[in-house]
Amino acid sequence: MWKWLHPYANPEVSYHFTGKLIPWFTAISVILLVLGLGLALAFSPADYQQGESVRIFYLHVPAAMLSMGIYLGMAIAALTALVWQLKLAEASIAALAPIGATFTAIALLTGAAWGKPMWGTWWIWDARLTSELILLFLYLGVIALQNAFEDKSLAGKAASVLAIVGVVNLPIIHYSVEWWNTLHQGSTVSKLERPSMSADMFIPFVVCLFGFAFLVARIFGERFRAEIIARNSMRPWVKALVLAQEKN
Amino acid sequence: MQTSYSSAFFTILKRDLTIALRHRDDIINPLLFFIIVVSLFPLGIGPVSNTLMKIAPGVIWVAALLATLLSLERLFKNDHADGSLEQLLLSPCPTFILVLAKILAHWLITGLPLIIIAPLLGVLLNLHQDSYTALMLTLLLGTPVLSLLGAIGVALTVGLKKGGMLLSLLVLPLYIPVLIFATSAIDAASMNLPYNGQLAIIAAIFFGSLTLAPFAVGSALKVSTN
Amino acid sequence: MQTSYSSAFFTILKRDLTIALRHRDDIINPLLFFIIVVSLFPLGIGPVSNTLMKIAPGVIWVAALLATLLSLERLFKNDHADGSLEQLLLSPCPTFILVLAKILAHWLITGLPLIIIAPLLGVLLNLHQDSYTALMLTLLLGTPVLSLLGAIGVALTVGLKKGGMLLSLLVLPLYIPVLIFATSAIDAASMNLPYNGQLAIIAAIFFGSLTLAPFAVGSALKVSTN
Amino acid sequence: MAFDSLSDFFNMGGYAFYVWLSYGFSALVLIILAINSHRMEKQVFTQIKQRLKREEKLKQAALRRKEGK
Amino acid sequence: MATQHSVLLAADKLTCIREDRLLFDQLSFDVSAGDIIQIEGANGTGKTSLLRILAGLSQPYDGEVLYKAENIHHCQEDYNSDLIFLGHLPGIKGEMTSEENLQFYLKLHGLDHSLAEQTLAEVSLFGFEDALASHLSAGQHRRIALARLWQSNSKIWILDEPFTAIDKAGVEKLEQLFLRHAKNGGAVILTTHQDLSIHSNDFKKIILEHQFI
Amino acid sequence: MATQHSVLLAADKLTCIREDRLLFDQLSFDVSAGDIIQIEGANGTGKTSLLRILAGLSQPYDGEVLYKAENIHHCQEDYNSDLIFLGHLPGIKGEMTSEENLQFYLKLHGLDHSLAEQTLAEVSLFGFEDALASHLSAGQHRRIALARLWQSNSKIWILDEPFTAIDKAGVEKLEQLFLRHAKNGGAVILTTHQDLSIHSNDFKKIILEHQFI
Ligand code: HEM
Ligand SMILES: Nc1ncnc2c1ncn2[C@@H]1O[C@H](COP(=O)(O)OP(=O)(O)OP(=O)(O)O)[C@@H](O)[C@H]1O
Ligand SMILES: Nc1ncnc2c1ncn2[C@@H]1O[C@H](COP(=O)(O)OP(=O)(O)OP(=O)(O)O)[C@@H](O)[C@H]1O
Ligand SMILES: [Mg+2]
Ligand SMILES: [Mg+2]
Repeated sequence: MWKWLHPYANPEVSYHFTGKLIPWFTAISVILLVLGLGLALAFSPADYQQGESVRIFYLHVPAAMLSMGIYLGMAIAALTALVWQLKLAEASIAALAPIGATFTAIALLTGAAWGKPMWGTWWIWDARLTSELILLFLYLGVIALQNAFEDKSLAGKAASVLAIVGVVNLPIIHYSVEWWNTLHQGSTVSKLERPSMSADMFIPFVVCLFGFAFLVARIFGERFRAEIIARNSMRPWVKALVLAQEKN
Repeated sequence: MQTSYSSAFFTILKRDLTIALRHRDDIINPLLFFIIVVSLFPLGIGPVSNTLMKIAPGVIWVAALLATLLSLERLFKNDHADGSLEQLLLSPCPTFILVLAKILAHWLITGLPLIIIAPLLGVLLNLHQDSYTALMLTLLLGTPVLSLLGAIGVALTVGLKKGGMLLSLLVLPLYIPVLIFATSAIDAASMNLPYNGQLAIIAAIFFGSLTLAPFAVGSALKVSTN
Repeated sequence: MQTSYSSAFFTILKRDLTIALRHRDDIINPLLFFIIVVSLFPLGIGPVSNTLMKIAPGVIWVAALLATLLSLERLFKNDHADGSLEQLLLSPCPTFILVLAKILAHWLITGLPLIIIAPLLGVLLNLHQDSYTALMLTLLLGTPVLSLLGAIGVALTVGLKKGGMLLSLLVLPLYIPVLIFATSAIDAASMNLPYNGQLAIIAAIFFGSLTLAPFAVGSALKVSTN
Repeated sequence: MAFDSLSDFFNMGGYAFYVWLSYGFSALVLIILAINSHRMEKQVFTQIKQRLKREEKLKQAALRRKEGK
Repeated sequence: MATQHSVLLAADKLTCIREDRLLFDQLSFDVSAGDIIQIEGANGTGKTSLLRILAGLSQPYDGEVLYKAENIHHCQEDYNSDLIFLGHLPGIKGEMTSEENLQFYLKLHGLDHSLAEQTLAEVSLFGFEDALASHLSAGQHRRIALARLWQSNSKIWILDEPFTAIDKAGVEKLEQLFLRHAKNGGAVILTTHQDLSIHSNDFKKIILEHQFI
Repeated sequence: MATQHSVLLAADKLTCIREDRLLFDQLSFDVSAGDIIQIEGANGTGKTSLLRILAGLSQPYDGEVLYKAENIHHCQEDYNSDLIFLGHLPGIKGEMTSEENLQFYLKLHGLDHSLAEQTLAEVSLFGFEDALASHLSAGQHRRIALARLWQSNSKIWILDEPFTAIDKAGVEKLEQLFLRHAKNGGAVILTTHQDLSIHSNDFKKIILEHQFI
């Protein structure tokens, strides 16, 4: 497996490879998001209990799931960075953290905006809401730590340690609705059995989820490329790139 | 080799305790800070004993958390500034043993006195009569966790010229679960409900961090002295 | 001579602001700390919004106090450690001018952002609707006092190799009057009572410390570098 | 189509504020993030350019120093 | 003996006691314009303590320091504007660039800070103007502090081991600067454990020894 | 060239980049038993960086350091027990006495700590055993750290400017110690800006220079 992975662990190859993928990700995410959000806003039915406010669902749940998924990805990258000393993994942590923080913020705000009409309050200190807030703090911690180090490689290693330590928060977020009785709704979409939800809500949801996922991939691609460049600025191929760009 | 490891462990433990005991302030100050923070609340909130009783477990635990936080810097900062940390990392003994010794010393200096003084503050804040045992048990299991997790934060930030702020940002989110379970245990006790569940979770967190934190601290220190 | 004094003042102000702004963290971190501490309380106390409303002024002010306290070290500690403090004392300009510039910089970096973010935390804690003006006014007059009095504490402890603990012990008692009058003003506002009296007292404390603290700090620094 | 008219659509069954707040905020932060990410690479490039210039300056200085000696 | 007028600084019966140990007792000497004075002595004989007393940073146990025949603590502003003291710690902020650091000190002393870049070149920091001081090596770090000497119009320089971590070329340049300063009517008081390479007629020594009573 | 067996430490194509500046590139050299090696170079050429890489405290950008033909990060415990590294910072606790400080390091390395008092006398700290380290002068402070060298059974000594703040008598004593250590099969790698007074046959130099690409 190492042999197969090796060429992709080369910064120059990854830089160009990612560059080739970006337009595809952009196209797919635009198509899916236009379709999904269109369906969500205009065509999906209103909920019999929640009325039209249910349209926040199509933002809230994908954002919440991605906020956790991105953290998981970051933690895995962190593990590879520490165990195999893979410099590219360090770069991907730096690229992922701000994206994850953004989606966490979206999940929090859309949740709050949904909570006001449904529960009558913007915010309560229950387990799921609080643990999601902790997730935001963890992201901010990773970003702050990353910025605090001058040396990019050291920054990456330090951030890795923190990212791995923080991963215990993920099961707490996910199972909080089962472990504590809270105001927050239990699992509906993420159950493995047939989703307990009608198809005309489920389909727009899935389309939105994938749309946002590809958007994440695209933004990640751009940030990842910039991080690679910043970490390899001594390499001749980067200098060549810089000079080539200067001519244009 | 085994004996030399344990001798290294005790050498470091003894050194850290000596340094702390030499100025007795190092032990008294976190305590006084704890007491002052707790007594700020009746001042800020007003002495209505009913409100106080409700917030007592929360205030005591938040104060314990902040007191630990402020004392964390001592764990590695001075050692880093005078070069001892480098020397410790270059000692023939595995880093996690040294780290464990330092964390134990830190807990003995800051955590233990907190536990001893806590009932007194409970009285100050009108803590519910049935909650004292729960308060003591949660502190006994919880304060070592604060030292262990805190050590990771200090180890990560020790090389940086930032104040304690970044440290708080990194460490406080990790402390929140302990805070939640501890206060909920104390609340349950005040209502005469069982609180074994919460205690078990805190114990699990304790053993988890006891086994993992020393390694995390070790690798963080290597990054910080680079 | 007059112009060179003011130029020295602004030189130092600019230097301190530059250092803080260079890592934006120095400004963001106290803020985050403030937010985190405030959000620890609902976690520890439980989300009953009525209790929260009662303790909101106290919690916000205690958090502001602690955030200032933690940021105080930056005021002189680093300057002492790298020898700049000696150089400042040896500059041809009277010490109290330099000290005043450093304190102003400290307030701009830590106090001002606190004031700006406070209303948001008020919302999180269900602060009573009529209390917001009082909260802002007390913070506006009170936070400079925290910086001024805090500076005396740091100046006294800067030469000692202690953590922030001794500092808290010296400084917190000095902060208590501000805390009491500020929270009582906010409480009064929430009951639609006048709170001019409390504000006037805080203002008096402010002017008192503005005129006296720089000299106290100056002589404390001379002792500390001896 | 779940709505009868455009104004119904904007009204969102009385939940307009909450729904449009959510969508508006999300769009805003995502656009900021996207722009920021897009600019990042350019920023890194300019930094590297600046550094190369400084190195050039250093090299010249060293040459001059050698000639001076 | 120099004429009364050219005596810049006078130590008058200074006694220093640290940790119940007598370091020096009733030490008196004059520093005149044009003097270079090396304080010599083994480790722990009180060189740093003496320099800090001369600079007004520490109080002697007994005796006083006179600047133009006035106690330095009574004319502190005048004295400070005629003094540069560089101690064991260089007083350089790691968060600022070399140039900003130097400019800060020049401004604080009311000097022309536009010359900072040029002055840094004097101490071989050309090209490092924009580097954060914390990214410099031990010697480069100290050079920023020393750069002030090139721009100063203060007469009295008190330097505690100025050659620490400085390479040979740097040491030589500094010694030339001291000679020039002395010739222009300044005075230099320094400690160092290395031998000065300037001619022994050009400087005086004050020797401190361990005291046993 | 020494025989394969006596090579204690080998630098293999070390490259160091700090702040995007290349300090040294593909640097290789061997350190054999009996060597005294002085790393020489102007301020900021990377001496400290090199020593820290050799000691395993920093990671090189490229290349590796081999101890008895094995990467030092793979045999860290063995390597550490055969190494003494003294950096710019002495690692001495101001809150403990000289004797306690020395004893601590001896114990940590599994050595006989009852000899501490006697060893302090070697570095002219006789009578200061019970003085808190923070009450000592700059040079005395560093001497406590250096005292470890007299008791060590480690072969490899890596010393970054060991003579800083040390008076002349002290420097001479240290140089004699280095010679003795080398004769007994040890190796010393050091940096200093002062000239060594030992015979030039007895030590090698590695010269670092500013690199421009
Ligand atoms: C600030 C407030 C809120 C926060 C921080 C929040 C957070 C979260 C998080 C983190 C998830 C993902 C859980 C997982 O995948 O394991 C989630 C899912 C969900 N949330 Fe919220 N939420 C909030 C408010 C609300 C409100 C008010 C509602 C509806 C009334 C709601 C309905 C849902 C639903 C239906 C799911 C999908 C559950 C599933 O099937 O897994 N949330 N929320
Ligand atoms: N912490 C750091 N971060 C970034 N760059 C650094 C750092 N420390 C040193 N450097 C850079 O590395 C170069 C070499 O530094 P190093 O400390 O190794 O030099 P040195 O040869 O020991 O010099 P000196 O004789 O002054 O001690 C310096 O020019 C500096 O620019
Ligand atoms: N902070 C202190 N507190 C108490 N005693 C001190 C302190 N600093 C120094 N001393 C004592 O004063 C004596 C002289 O110290 P000083 O620093 O003046 O020596 P020095 O001549 O500068 O030595 P070095 O060459 O090592 O720098 C020392 O022997 C020490 O015992
Ligand atoms: Mg000295
Ligand atoms: Mg060096």
